[in-house]
Amino acid sequence: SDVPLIFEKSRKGKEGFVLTAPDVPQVEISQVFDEDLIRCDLDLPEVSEVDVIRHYTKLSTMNFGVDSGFYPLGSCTMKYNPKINEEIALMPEFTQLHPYAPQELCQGTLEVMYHMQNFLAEITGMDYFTLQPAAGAHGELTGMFIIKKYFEHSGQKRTKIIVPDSAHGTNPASASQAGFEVISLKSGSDGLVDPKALREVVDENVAALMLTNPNTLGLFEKNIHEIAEILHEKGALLYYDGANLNAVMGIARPADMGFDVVHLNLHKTFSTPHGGGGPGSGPVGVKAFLKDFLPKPIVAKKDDKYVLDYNIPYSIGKIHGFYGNVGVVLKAYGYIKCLGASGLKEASEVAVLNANYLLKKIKDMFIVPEGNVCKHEFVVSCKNWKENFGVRALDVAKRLLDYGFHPPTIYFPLIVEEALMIEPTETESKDTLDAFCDALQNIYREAQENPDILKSAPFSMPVKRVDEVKAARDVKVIYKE
Amino acid sequence: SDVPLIFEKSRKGKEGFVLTAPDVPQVEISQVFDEDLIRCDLDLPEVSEVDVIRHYTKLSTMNFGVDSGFYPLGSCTMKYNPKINEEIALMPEFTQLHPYAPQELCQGTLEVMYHMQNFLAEITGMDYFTLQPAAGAHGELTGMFIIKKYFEHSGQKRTKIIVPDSAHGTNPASASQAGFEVISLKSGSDGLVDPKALREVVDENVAALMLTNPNTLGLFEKNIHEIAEILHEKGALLYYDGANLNAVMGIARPADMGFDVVHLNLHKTFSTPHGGGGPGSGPVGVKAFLKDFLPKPIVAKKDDKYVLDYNIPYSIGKIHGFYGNVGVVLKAYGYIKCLGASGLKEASEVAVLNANYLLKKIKDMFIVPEGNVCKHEFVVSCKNWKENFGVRALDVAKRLLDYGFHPPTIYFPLIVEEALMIEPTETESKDTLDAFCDALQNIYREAQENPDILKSAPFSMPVKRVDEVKAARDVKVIYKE
Amino acid sequence: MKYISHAPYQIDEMLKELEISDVTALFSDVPDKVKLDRDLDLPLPLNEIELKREFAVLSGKNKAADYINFIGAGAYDHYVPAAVKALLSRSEFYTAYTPYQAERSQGTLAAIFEYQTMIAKLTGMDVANASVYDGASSLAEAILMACRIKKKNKVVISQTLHPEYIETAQTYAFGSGIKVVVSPYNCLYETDWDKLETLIDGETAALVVSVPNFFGVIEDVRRAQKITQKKDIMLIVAANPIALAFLKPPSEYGADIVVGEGQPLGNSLNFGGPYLGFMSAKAKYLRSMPGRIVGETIDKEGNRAFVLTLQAREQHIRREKATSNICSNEALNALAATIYLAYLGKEGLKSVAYNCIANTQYFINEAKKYQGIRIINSKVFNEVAVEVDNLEEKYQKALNAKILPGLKLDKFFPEQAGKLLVAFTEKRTKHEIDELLKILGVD
Amino acid sequence: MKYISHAPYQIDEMLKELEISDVTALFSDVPDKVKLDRDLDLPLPLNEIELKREFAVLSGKNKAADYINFIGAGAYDHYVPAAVKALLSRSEFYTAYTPYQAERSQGTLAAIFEYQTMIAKLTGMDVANASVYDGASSLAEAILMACRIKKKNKVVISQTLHPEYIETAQTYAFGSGIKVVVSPYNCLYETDWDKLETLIDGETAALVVSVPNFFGVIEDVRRAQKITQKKDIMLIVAANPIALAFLKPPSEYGADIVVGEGQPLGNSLNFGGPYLGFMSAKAKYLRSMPGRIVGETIDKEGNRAFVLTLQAREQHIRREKATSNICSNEALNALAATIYLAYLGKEGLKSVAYNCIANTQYFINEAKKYQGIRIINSKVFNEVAVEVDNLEEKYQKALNAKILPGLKLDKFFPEQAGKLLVAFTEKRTKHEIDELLKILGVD
Repeated sequence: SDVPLIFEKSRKGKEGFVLTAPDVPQVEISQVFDEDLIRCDLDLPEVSEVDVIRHYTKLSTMNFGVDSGFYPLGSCTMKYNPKINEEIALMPEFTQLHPYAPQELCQGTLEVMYHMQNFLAEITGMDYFTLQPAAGAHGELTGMFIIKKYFEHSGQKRTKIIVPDSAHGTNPASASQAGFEVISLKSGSDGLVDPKALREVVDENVAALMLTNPNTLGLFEKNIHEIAEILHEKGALLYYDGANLNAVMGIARPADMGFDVVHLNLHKTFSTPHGGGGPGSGPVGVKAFLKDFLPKPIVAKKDDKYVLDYNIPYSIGKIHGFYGNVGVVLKAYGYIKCLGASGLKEASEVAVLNANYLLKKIKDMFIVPEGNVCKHEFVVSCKNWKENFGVRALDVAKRLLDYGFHPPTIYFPLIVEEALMIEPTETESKDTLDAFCDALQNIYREAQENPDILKSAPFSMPVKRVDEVKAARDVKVIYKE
Repeated sequence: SDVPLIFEKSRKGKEGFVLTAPDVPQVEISQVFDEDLIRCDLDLPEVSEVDVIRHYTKLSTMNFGVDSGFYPLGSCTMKYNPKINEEIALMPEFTQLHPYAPQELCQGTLEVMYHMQNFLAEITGMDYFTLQPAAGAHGELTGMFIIKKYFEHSGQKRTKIIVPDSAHGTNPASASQAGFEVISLKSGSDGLVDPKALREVVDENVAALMLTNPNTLGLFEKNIHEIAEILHEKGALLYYDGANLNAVMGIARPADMGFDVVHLNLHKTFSTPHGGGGPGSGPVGVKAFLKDFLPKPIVAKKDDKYVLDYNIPYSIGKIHGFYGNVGVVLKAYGYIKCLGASGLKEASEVAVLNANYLLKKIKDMFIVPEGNVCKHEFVVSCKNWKENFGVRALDVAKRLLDYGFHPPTIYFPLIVEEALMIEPTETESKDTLDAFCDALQNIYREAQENPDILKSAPFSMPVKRVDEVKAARDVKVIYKE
Repeated sequence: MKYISHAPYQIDEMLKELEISDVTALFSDVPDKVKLDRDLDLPLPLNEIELKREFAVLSGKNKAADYINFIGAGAYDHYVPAAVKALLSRSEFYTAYTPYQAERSQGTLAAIFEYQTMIAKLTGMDVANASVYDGASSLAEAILMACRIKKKNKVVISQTLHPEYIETAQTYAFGSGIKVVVSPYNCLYETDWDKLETLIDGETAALVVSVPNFFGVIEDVRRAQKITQKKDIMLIVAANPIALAFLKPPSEYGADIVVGEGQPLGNSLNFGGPYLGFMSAKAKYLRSMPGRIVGETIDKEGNRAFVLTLQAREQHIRREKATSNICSNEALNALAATIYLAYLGKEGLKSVAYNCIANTQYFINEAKKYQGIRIINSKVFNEVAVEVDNLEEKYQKALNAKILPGLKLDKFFPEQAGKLLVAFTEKRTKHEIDELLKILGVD
Repeated sequence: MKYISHAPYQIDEMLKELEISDVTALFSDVPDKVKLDRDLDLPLPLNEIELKREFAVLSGKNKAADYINFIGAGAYDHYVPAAVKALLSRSEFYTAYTPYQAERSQGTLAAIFEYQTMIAKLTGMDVANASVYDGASSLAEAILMACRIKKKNKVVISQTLHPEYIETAQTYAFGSGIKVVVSPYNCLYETDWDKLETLIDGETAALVVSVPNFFGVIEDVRRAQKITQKKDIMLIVAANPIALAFLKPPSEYGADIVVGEGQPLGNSLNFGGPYLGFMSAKAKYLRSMPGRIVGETIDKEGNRAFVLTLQAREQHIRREKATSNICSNEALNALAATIYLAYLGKEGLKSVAYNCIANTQYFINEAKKYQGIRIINSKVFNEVAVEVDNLEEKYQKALNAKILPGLKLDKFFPEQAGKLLVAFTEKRTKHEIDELLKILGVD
């Protein structure tokens, strides 16, 4: 049946949350605003509290989160979100704090922010951090602005950013949005950046190379030192996309690999929930020579007090109102405090163990483009499924839904045909991994015996397979009666 | 598939919430306890936090609450539970309060309790209230103890309690548990207590009549004044089972009807959620002459301070540790404060309107034993369904599940064959009532055309129809591997 | 606020359907004589914002909630993990009624089945019920149950039980005509077993003891076992479920029924409730138990499913002949206990109990260094009675330092004036205990 | 705490399956050169109890959270209803990722579709996106969008916009090589329209104004309409969504793009984030919008369903040619706004706005009675600038009374020293406003 919408529950005159008149004298709206500026009609739903509760409770049951089950969405690090971090972030002393309240009355939150800047610096090896970016892509953009400003300040005109063809789409988009020209770098046959190919494109016009390490194939860029040298020799910088930091916490640090700017995704590596599409948080760290270009303010400590420091000489300015997604930072802070150095390292180790175990168990069913080891995630290709059974990665994904799992990322990275990108994360148990293998094996059998099952899947979801083409063709983005 | 159990997810050595050693010196357990008293093995699940979260989240999806949909469980007053009341009851200043903390440091909670005693007194017309009983049946028991003690104190030996045959099973059970002999009173042909029949059984051995008004058929005992006179003339008391107070708030008060003792169900009338079987709260109110028999303590006000008053000369003692389900009382307090006198009256009026509307719309499908008007709930009989289509009230109930509704109470009251007892409550919308009618009409059609659908129902639930007989025969009440 | 879900025009439609012009027509069967001829005298309705504002004021008056808490005495300031609270907030659980319709209530039913199992395992017993109101009433119900089973009218109960449990048992017993004989404690806060034995006679159904007892002491419960065996009476044990992480399950010393307060298992203090009473017993007594019981069965397709069972014991079937009048129990609190026990599991529960013990022993050992305080019996779990010089003055001093130093024992035992019952959960720190010691120990 | 879900023996099994003895073997591809040869220097791990204890201390340092709050300036202390918070805690919502798999994400998708609809209705525009990061970045994105559409490189923005919005826009513009020209405000805190008009030239893509403006003033936006029509440039309006309950939707005075901060709609203050930026536009600009967009479609059986659509605009498809790099947005905050708008609905939103207006006008009217304070422009919604004699001293006096009296305007405008921007939400009471007046008004 149709997915319900609140508008259809609206009944003229019904009331939910309506305030009574205040205890101050009544006013006439027409005496406050110009008649010409007053609205005639407000078309919003008219429903009761119980209507609202039931409608959105119902919608929630048509959704799937990490708490619902395994969510191996590659590159998204859908690890379990500890409940204690939700609890602390919802303490009224944090949620009720106005961003412009006097700083001396906001010392709790400022202290957390200050420590977080330092924790992230220690974890990545970078020197300074800003917590202002609200998401990973926002962090990338911030990083690009910093790089741009840095070169502008130093009188260099560098117009190009190199991005490997295996990179997230946000990388080229961020570079482009910062006004750079994007040079795509073809990956080597081993799925890694080929230093030779890189050397050929790096010149004095190149501002930076954007790289994630391990890369989107789940492979560690083992030539990272050489890569850094190639760039730095030409005066270019190395940018770290932190999407995959979950593989190397406490094991290898971007700064030590030679990166100059990094962004992290607190909603991936540091376990803050993603909220169905946000809020995220994408702090950016830089080496010391870039400190003066950070967005303002950052949190500093002066005479035992935590203060917002706006004194950043060549700051790119602001990239967000106020100070970014502080509520998300609180949760990540809780996470880091509970894990500590040993816990973070163990998280990365087990994330890598889980990925390798899963790869080993399922690889015979797929084409595995890049060998048999990986870091925290890996990519397999369903090309053989397509050729042999006529089913696509999309069909495998949809059928996995019927088995109670969220599917992996599909069709990414673009360099792998019919890709399934699988990231189990460290919080999943062997039992879950084994059950996922069993499901894939069943689906593999179904693909051989009755591929139509896959093509018609899913069967057990709140809706059957949706028509994406129609959505883009007969565009309807708001409700009309 | 099998309903999952946490025990099956246990893996030896897995850990969830395990504390590290404290910051005080270590101790040897064997040096604290006698060796002979020390436990060898503790057999509890070994699971991780994510296992726990997913398991119980999954179990929750196999449940149905008021927030999930219409829940017209007769006699249970499953009205919507406003979220604000959950929020206030969970404020740490209330949840973290120790019951033996010095009273002057617990004035917030004591103030709420004091006001609640008075609010309930005003709503029922009674003179004094105790909040100690933890549930409706517990309130009944408390009321019976009070009545017993009262007569004992006044030197009267009254051994019998009269209970109409339409009463809740808790009534006779409570009377019996308090050591009374239970006299069942047959209802008149109009479903009401027949004053003549009553007069015949009331004598000097009768301690009280237990009555709910409106009664379990949803009918107002219109002879209530005469009934009270009959009892009082013989020195007996009248006990009010508050299960159905939702019909008459602000309209008619038990005290004014002649009742001497009442219990209320905060989890019914005053909108506190029932928690899948509790906690409830069953405050008991009495007329002034019974005040000295209340359980102790009650909350009193002395010199602007709220105090626990243990000075109740002939108190029955305690019927619960501490002061009862205070957390539930907080929620009911919030409810009463938000509704006020006008809101409570409107709640009762709309509850009665909803019941009558629903009765009118569906009565043609059923046998309606007691006419066409009701108060907040009504009873219909599926006897005609049984005779004509071979389906029972149970089958109708199970089939309603497939239509997304919680079924009404079935097979109660006992005096109506194949009873469906329907209580819509005031918080349900006309749209919901109409949808429920439509579902019943569909089911009625199905009963005619294909009764097996009903007998095999439900189809869309997490489990198919369960075998209750097997459960009672092959008793298995704990999990064994 | 009001929570009516009709639009005004829909109410008109409904009235029209009923062929009446006003809802008051539906109350014509209420005699004028009993009709209320005025509005209820209640405060004016508040909206949510106003209610929150009122509760902000009220909460500020509950100052004790912010104090460092050393009071136990039957309600313990254990830590409630965030995961427990998060799961309890699932509305499918908390807004449901008793699981009468099994097919739509497998969540509650499976959880209660798990609860029964965990309580049985923790206490070592064969079976458990779905919970009763609280610790005090579970003890009262157990006494009625024992008297039913033994067809006798008397129980002997050690005075070392929680005084409010004894009071509650006496109230219930008064109803049922049962005699509750209380056997006094000795100077070590232990049961005087020899004296107790003399109180048992041919009318006695059961002996009631507790582990640990109200004074925190772990008594030599093997004496209880010997007595009950010798006298052929039942043994009822009231136990602290956290203590059972290290203490022998009562089954191993002959308990027939085990009861107790489940609050320590994942339930907040809540000024005394809602809590939950647990109850487990030997298998042969299953059908004599009060309260709901969930049983395993299969559905139509043979899959495992759960259902309320043995309802023939209950009031809605057997009415005045039921084993108890209990109907609502404390399902949500039992769910909290279930999730708590699952989440902590074997090692977690032991770790919590260990932290309690270590903190308590630290206090006991450090107390020796102070002249002003004396420990009477240190064979305790998480709570100990201590004699304090100038108690009143120090009690006030502790309050001034935002510390609740414990329960003054004279609240229940006038003869114990000057003594304080001090409890230590895993939430207390060395620093907090040191502060307490300084206040109590130094004159 | 750690959140690993294996039993130790299972890790051994996995290592065995991988034919390695130790997990470090899986890191052999990490060159020694970049391997960290020490432990990270982080505080020792805490358990939940310890973390809570730390946060109890930290929360105590956020004293401002308990103060009576008259600060607005882009973040408003509106009431967040309990129902909104309860629904947001549904883990199916908050622990999900972006709804890539439509069949398993209809909850998020349907809610965002509702959100888009409500934002479109509130602003009067044809279409809306699924949210961007916040008000400031939504304005910045709108400027880039307008320049894309107009293929021009300059925008003119009134200085009456929130200074941090302007700063953010300038940063974004710096990246894209766009010129942001700021047109000054006048002594009434209004846009100097004549001056502004002179700043528009052939390179200008759009004019940016806000309603109400940063100083709380409702400007005569019809002037903006006239100018943009005359100059054939686009009109971008930044609006306060609560104010729109009574104010004409920007569509009615010719807005092409409407943006704003969605925080007032059911989102807590959170020290500045997470908030959400909303963005709506004329239908013809739909394909130029940044961010996610949810569209209606049907499933295989013809039933209505929802899906992320128009992804061809987005970075994961178009890479460097995308309309924006945005990926994560603020879905959960948008859900809060959706639930808030549904729950309040037409009458509820108006009632909140009305309470804000009435409180503000009360302050303005009462202020006249005091010598020490002067209102500069009272044509405002819920916020007003006020000149206060001896501001510094009174500001401190207010803090001492646990009142946050407003934002000192010299934070952003040095020339405005001595002025205070004071905001009034529906949460404020007459009593609180009277207190504020007494402190500010009396020397």
